[in-house]
Amino acid sequence: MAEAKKKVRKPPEKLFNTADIQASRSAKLIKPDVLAKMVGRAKNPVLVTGGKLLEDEKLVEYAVKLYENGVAIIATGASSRPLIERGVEPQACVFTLHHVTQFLLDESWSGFKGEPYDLVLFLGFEPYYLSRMLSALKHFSKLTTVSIDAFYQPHARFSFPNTLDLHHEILEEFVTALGGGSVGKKED
Amino acid sequence: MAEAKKKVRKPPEKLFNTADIQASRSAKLIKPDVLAKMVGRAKNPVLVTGGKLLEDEKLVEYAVKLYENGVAIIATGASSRPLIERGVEPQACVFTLHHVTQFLLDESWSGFKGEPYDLVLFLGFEPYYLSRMLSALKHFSKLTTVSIDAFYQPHARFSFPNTLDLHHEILEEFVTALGGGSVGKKED
Amino acid sequence: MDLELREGIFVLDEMRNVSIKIGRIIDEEEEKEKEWEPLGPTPKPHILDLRHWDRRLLERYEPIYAPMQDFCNLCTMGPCELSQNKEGACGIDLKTQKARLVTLACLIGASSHTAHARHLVHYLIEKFGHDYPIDLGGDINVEAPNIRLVFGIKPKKLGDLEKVLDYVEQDLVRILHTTHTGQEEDHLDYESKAMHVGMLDHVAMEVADIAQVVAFNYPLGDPNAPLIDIGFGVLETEKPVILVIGHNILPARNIDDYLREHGLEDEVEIAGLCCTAIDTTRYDPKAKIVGTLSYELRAIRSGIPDVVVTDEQCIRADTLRECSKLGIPVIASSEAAARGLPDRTHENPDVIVNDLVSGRAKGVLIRDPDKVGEIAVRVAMEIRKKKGKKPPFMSEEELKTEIDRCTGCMNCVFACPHNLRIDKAMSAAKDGDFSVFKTVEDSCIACGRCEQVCPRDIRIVDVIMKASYDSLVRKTGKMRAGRGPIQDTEIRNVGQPIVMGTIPGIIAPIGCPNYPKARNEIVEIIEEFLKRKFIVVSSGCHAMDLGMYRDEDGKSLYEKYPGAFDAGCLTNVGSCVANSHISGAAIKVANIFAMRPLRANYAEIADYILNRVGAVGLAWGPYSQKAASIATGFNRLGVPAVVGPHAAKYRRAFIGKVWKKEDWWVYDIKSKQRMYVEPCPDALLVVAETKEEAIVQLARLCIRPADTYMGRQIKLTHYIELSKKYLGCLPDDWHLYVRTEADLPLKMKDELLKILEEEHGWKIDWSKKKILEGPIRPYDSGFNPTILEEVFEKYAR
Amino acid sequence: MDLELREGIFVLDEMRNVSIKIGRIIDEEEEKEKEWEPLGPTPKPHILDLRHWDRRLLERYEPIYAPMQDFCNLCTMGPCELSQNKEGACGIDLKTQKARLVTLACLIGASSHTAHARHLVHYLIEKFGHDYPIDLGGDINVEAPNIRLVFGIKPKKLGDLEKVLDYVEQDLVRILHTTHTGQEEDHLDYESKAMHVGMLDHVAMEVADIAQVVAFNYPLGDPNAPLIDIGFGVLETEKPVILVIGHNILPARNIDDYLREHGLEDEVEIAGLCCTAIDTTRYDPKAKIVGTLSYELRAIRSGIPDVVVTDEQCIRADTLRECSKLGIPVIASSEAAARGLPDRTHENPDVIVNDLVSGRAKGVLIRDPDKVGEIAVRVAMEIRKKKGKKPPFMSEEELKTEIDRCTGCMNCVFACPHNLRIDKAMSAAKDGDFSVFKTVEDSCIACGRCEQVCPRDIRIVDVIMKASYDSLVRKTGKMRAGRGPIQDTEIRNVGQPIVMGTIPGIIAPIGCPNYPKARNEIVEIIEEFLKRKFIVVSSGCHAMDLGMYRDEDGKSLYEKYPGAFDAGCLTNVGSCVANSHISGAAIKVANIFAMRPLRANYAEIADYILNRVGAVGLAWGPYSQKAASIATGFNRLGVPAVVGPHAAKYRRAFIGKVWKKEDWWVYDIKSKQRMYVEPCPDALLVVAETKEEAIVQLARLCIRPADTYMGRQIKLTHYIELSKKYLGCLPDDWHLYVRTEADLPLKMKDELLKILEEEHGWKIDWSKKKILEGPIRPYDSGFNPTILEEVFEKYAR
Repeated sequence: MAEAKKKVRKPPEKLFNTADIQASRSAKLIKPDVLAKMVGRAKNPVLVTGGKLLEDEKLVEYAVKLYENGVAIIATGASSRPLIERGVEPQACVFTLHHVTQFLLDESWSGFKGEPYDLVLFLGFEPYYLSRMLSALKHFSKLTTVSIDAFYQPHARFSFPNTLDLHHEILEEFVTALGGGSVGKKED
Repeated sequence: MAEAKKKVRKPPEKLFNTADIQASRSAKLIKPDVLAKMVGRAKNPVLVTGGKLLEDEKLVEYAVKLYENGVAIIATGASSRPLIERGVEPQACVFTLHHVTQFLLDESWSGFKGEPYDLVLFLGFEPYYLSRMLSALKHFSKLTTVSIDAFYQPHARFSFPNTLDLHHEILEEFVTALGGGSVGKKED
Repeated sequence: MDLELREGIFVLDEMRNVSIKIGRIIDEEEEKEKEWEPLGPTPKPHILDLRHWDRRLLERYEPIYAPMQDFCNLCTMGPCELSQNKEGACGIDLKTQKARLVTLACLIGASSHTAHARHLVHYLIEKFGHDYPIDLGGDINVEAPNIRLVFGIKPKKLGDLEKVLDYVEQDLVRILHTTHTGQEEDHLDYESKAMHVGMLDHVAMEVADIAQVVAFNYPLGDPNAPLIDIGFGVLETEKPVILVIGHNILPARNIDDYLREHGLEDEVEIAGLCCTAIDTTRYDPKAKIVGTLSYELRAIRSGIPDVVVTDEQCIRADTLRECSKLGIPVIASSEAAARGLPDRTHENPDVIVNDLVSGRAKGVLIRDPDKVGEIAVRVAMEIRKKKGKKPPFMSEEELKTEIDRCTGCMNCVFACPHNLRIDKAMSAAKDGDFSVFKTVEDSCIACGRCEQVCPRDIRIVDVIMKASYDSLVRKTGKMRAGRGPIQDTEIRNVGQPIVMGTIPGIIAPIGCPNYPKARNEIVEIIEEFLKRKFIVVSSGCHAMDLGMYRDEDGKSLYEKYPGAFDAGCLTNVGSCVANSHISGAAIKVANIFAMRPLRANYAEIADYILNRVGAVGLAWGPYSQKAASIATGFNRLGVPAVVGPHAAKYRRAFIGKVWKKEDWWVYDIKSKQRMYVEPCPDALLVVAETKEEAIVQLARLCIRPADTYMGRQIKLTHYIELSKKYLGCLPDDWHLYVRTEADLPLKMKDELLKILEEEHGWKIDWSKKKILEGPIRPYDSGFNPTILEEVFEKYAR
Repeated sequence: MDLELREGIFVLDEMRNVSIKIGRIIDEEEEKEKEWEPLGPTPKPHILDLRHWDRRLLERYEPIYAPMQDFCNLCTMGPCELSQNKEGACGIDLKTQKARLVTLACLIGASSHTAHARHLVHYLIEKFGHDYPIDLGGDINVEAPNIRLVFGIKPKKLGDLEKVLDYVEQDLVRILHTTHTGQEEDHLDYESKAMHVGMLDHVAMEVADIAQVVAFNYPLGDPNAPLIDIGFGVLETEKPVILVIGHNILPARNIDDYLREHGLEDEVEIAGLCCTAIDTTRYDPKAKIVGTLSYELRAIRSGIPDVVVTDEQCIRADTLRECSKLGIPVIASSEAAARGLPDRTHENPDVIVNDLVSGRAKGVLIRDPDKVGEIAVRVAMEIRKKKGKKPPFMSEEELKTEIDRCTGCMNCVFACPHNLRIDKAMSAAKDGDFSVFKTVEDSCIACGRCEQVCPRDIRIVDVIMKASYDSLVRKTGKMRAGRGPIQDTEIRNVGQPIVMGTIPGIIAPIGCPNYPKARNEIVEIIEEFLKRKFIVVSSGCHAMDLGMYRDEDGKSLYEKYPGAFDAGCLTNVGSCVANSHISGAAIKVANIFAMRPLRANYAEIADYILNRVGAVGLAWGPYSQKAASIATGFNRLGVPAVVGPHAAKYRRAFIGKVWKKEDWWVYDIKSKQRMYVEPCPDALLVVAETKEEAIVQLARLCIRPADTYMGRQIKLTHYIELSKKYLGCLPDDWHLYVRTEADLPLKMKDELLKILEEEHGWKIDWSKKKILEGPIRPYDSGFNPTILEEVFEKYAR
């Protein structure tokens, strides 16, 4: 992997859109191992997946690995097909990220399976679309949101940095780190 | 001075107005000694002074010291009186910061005394007003602008950090550092 | 005796000594009322008159806000940080501020159509007179459903349209007023105002389109309107080429007239971009369409046009700069976009032509559309004569030079609205592999932001275009010319099937061209629904895009599917302003089929549509303020819309919560009860990220509470089939829409009943295959839903 | 025979068989023309009709842009970064984008006044009829200078105002259209449009104000309009208090009427904030004024009001939230700001009163202003009865508790628009020293942003207010009621001295209350000019502020200086919309004194004013979109404005370059030559940072090219004196304004001649004390400048 890093150009440290800005809190950069621990500590973490899974099979793979490590998946309609084909039973398969965000914003919502989510990971979205949804969640909810996408997402609570061509590597690190821990429902 | 620092609360590292933002270049923080060197290297540096000089006599003192070290002064109408009373002969005394900015934006302008300025320092302004003018200069000119005011000015090319109660100290350091060098017109 | 006088001072000759006693002045409304139908409750509604309806919608379809910026800087007390819904110096919070901005965006959009309509009506009245009749032909008796519904009149002549615009303008200004600092403190009140603006927009669009349809003899609701050449390849580059860009036909029409009058129609090409192109082909089917906004920069950069004529809206704000670089003169013709050019309206055309041809003038402003034709044609012909055959826009050597200069800094990637990997394409191209560039071109909207940030000033747009240039300039398609309104007979034919649900829905692809994916995506989506016998009705940029793509047999959708407003047909109503015929069609279903009173009866009709008419808009690439306003107008009328991912940047959408049972209720006029219903449609505006997701959402949003069991069965069948096909699963919520076993898709009945029993705990009588317990409500064929007390009271008496 | 008929269907009784032959229809303009003056070149000008004038101004007064954000996110192709004047996805660059936003801000401002005017005119025509005369009394024959100048009619009755508004609304919508994506690509074209909006704004304001003046019997240009109680201390807190907030008198008037009709005027207090307050006192001098926008939160937090009635504009968007916290019911009365409240317009007042008094309803929306009076009065009285004497808004213990909770985190300092050192004030107060808080209070506009970011939720606004509460609640002043228009006779008296320059200038303090420094600063500035015999004419918030401050003798400026429009007098014309009388006065100088034709002759009049009328606006604390629009309207008319530092956030100003000789030229009608002139006025909109700077800029900007030597001498004297007094020096540019030795201030003549010789190299004949060489141009008493070709050609023939 160290070799792979050498080959790939390091993406610049800037916003996917330099005009996608905010006055307030920007996402903290998070490292895969730290995130893995955070997921491990969460009561009901969930991964929301998006349309890039149709373009990039590796993303499907990583989502499946996360699922196998006990992270529940909300597959937006844009991404459910390949996940289901790999045997994932997503908590939802037809709703859009827009729906999911609207639901997450409602404190009275108890999730698709009767339990509210406390940590929400996002993978595989158009950056500009995800950015808006993370902005909604940042301003109007108290949820902890994490972008594990290839572009840094300023409106998330935590985000991977711009990884671009290194995206698969950082996801690999993440699932590896997660593999050791036990994900899923914890005692209160 | 080390003692003084202990007494005074360190001001937080944020914008004077958290919503005064931009997508592009933010001012680089500059240290007083570095700035002194920069002034020393400049061909025709100038200090523009503002209305806070009427409220804070110390600012007048520092402006005078800069002047005595060879930095020309453009006194905006808001600040000329105390400077003139201290014997400063400003390059201009009646124009507003707004006028001065409009003039600086014009590449064909050769300054109040026949020579264009290459480094422009700003002292003693309402932060929100200075911020707008620095924004104009940032986007529509190639001038090097420096804020030596108490609040960090994001739109300048260089700026002191938020100093607030430590403002006099940093100015002191600046004039001290400058004292050693020779300011004024250099050979090309 | 009817004596109609316009306002003014009248001299009655030879009547000096006659004393005229004026009797009772009959109000015009009163007079017309006799003719058609009684005045409804809300003629010319002002801001708050329909607020009760909006509130009903907004309770259910809660706005979701996705801030673009978390501060406000609209007044000098600011900028104020509003993050986490903080309040600013004026006391406004972030949600309310976002709703205020949405209102402002809708105002800009609606005012565009209104100003366009005003310009047309003013011009046409000057040409054809105040009394020129509004006659859309025998099959279109309900000539102006939006005007009837909102304003409460039946416009008979062009002059009648003026007062409609007076009203629209007055209310737009009233609402613009409300965006001043220190007004609303509740975001729902701004949303209600935005909805009002959207409604007015449809009225203004209708004014604009019926005025031009009747005055310029556009097709009158003709399902067989002619097929038009479309695509970059339609340009005959050996001829002088006039490129018209914008949204207002007047200057283009004058050019077309001039060519015909001078027998030059075969000598000079007139081709258009955006809605001006569409309307020009409605006027003259021989005119050609290059494409949408995303072809503007390409069309100019290609160097093909000999002269560019701009009118208004959606014209790149670097048109003059770009044209000047290539020596292409620009004629600006609109007060809305004078482009900094000198006003030479009243000068001698010879002088102007000379200045433009010689290059002394980069461009001119000609404010009178009737004067544009001669100048544009003469300039095009003379320039062509002078310059001769056009050189290729970029040579292979230039291409190589540009590519070689790339350092891979990736500035372009971060400036690109779609973060396209131009760096990789450059890198591959250096090694002779241009395939990555072809992929990039597929998603490139040619906005040019990449070039703005390139430290080497590489002509990136040109490089991208060059990589696909050969296929680009060969690309041609066919679009059916905008037919204008839907005929009353068509409505009569499909009204019942739509309301019963046996026509599964109306899909309306409308909107702009900034969707990121390949341009054939919209074709794929729409063909799925055409094959499934939905009605498809399109307009504007999407109508163009649908014509751009040919299948293996070389046929575009317009050639494969008939142009009627009927199941499995593809109708193009026309340009942006023709969107009013789509809302009009929904209104006409309620009026003509269901006989609901139309006149000044907005809330009842919208309530009818929401509960019964399975129409859904699709705006796959909406970019403009007009699109925001149009969509909001559809939403107020009870028509949901699925929008592409960029539409998230509109900051606000309307999405209900399917899991909140208490949100989904209606009054049933038949049973005289308030009851819970299935959550359909569950959203009024929702983003889909991929075509797969869009297809499923469209099918889903066609479901309506009033569906008969036959209708529901058909709709559920499509929904479930499409979900399985594109999502690989049964949709999560299908069971919510089941009221009776008769609602279930026939082929899957057993399987689904089993799932209902096992996964959802419903009670099934397996002997009769009947549902005993489970659904939100039982099915009743007389079910007659409304969410309005006033409608309930009116019919439940 | 004149027969005027409105549009409609007419039944002529008993005339069945009479054949009426209608002769030539005389156009209304044609008819009126005979009465007063021929129609000028630009009646009802549309967007581009005055562009040539704007371009002339904009060449000289180059816009300076100070971006607030360097990106655009108005459409979904964005957000686009535009820093360093980059172009966005639509091709727009940063300057053009900023000009577009300025246009949008002006549109919001102008539409506020237009909607306000429309509401008033509609209401008044319903009450008083279409034919109710516009009669402003014998001394005001030029009743509507803005309408005459722009629209080209002489309005005679209320009905005439409707068509003026039709025109204004139509053009506002046209211009709003131009802010759509993809229109102008030249920032100057947007600036021209913004100027058009500003001009329309003055027309709309004039409509609004003359309508209410004539219908409600406000003072008719009365210099001795009554003195009004103003200030926090005017409230008699033992009585029930109704607080009215906003800009539209209608509901407040109804309250006032109700009180009078029921003999309750001495039982119940009606007091207002913002322009509603001003207009209420024009209607009833016994009404009281609490203050400006910056007193809104304080007035509510004080707990004094028993009921709050809001209408529209500049009302805090947390009014309902704030009132509800204290149990104060709110009655919203405007469609522009429904505040999320239930519409109860048509309910039984008894039920509404009961709900509000009991607290069951936090507030109600009553859309009919005529229904507000009863409810507001009854609620106030019953609440008062129920609650008894009001408790102090904050006890000493509460104050201490709040202060003690402060951790000095400084969040508030960075949230405060003026970065006030609340942390230091808190810290001092902990030690019992409240003096820092008093300083803070002096600059606090009570916007409440500090509280939004306080991690401890400290009631910071209350703490600040408490520290000065005793003086605040005792603070009273006197303001002269808004007198409306300037009389023609007054214009006749001062016209010559103004144009000659012997009255050194007209200073017009207008605008909003968010200037950061102590509220008496505006008084200091203005008194300087009153003492120097300038004419001072004020309106709106500044007119209020000028009355708030009393000198040692307890007198306000209004008590010390007469209310005429004359040298050394202080006139208050009224509320925001009365600003039209200030532009009107400038227009009337050109028309009444100089006999320049007025009708539809905008450019010539503006050119006249720019070159001759030394009027300057002062907006020390402009915050709103209305202020942006008003100022831009003044600018187009040739009237410069000095604005406070916050106005830099308007993003754009107009500042000429004194050092660019080639920018400063005129045509001289007398000598028939184009010639260079002194650069005056050198700016149309410029920010001053301190009161000292403002004073000097105001004096400076009063200089005009056409000044006689007497006038110039007087103006230069003031300029130089004020510069010496406040800046400690001769101004840098004084010599530019010297054309002849006769221009020089008498007392300083020798000294100045010497400087001219020594420092500027002028040649002086010391024997005659004459200037031989040096000035930009020689002085000529017949000098007759214009910057318009058409005016030059008209008069130089």
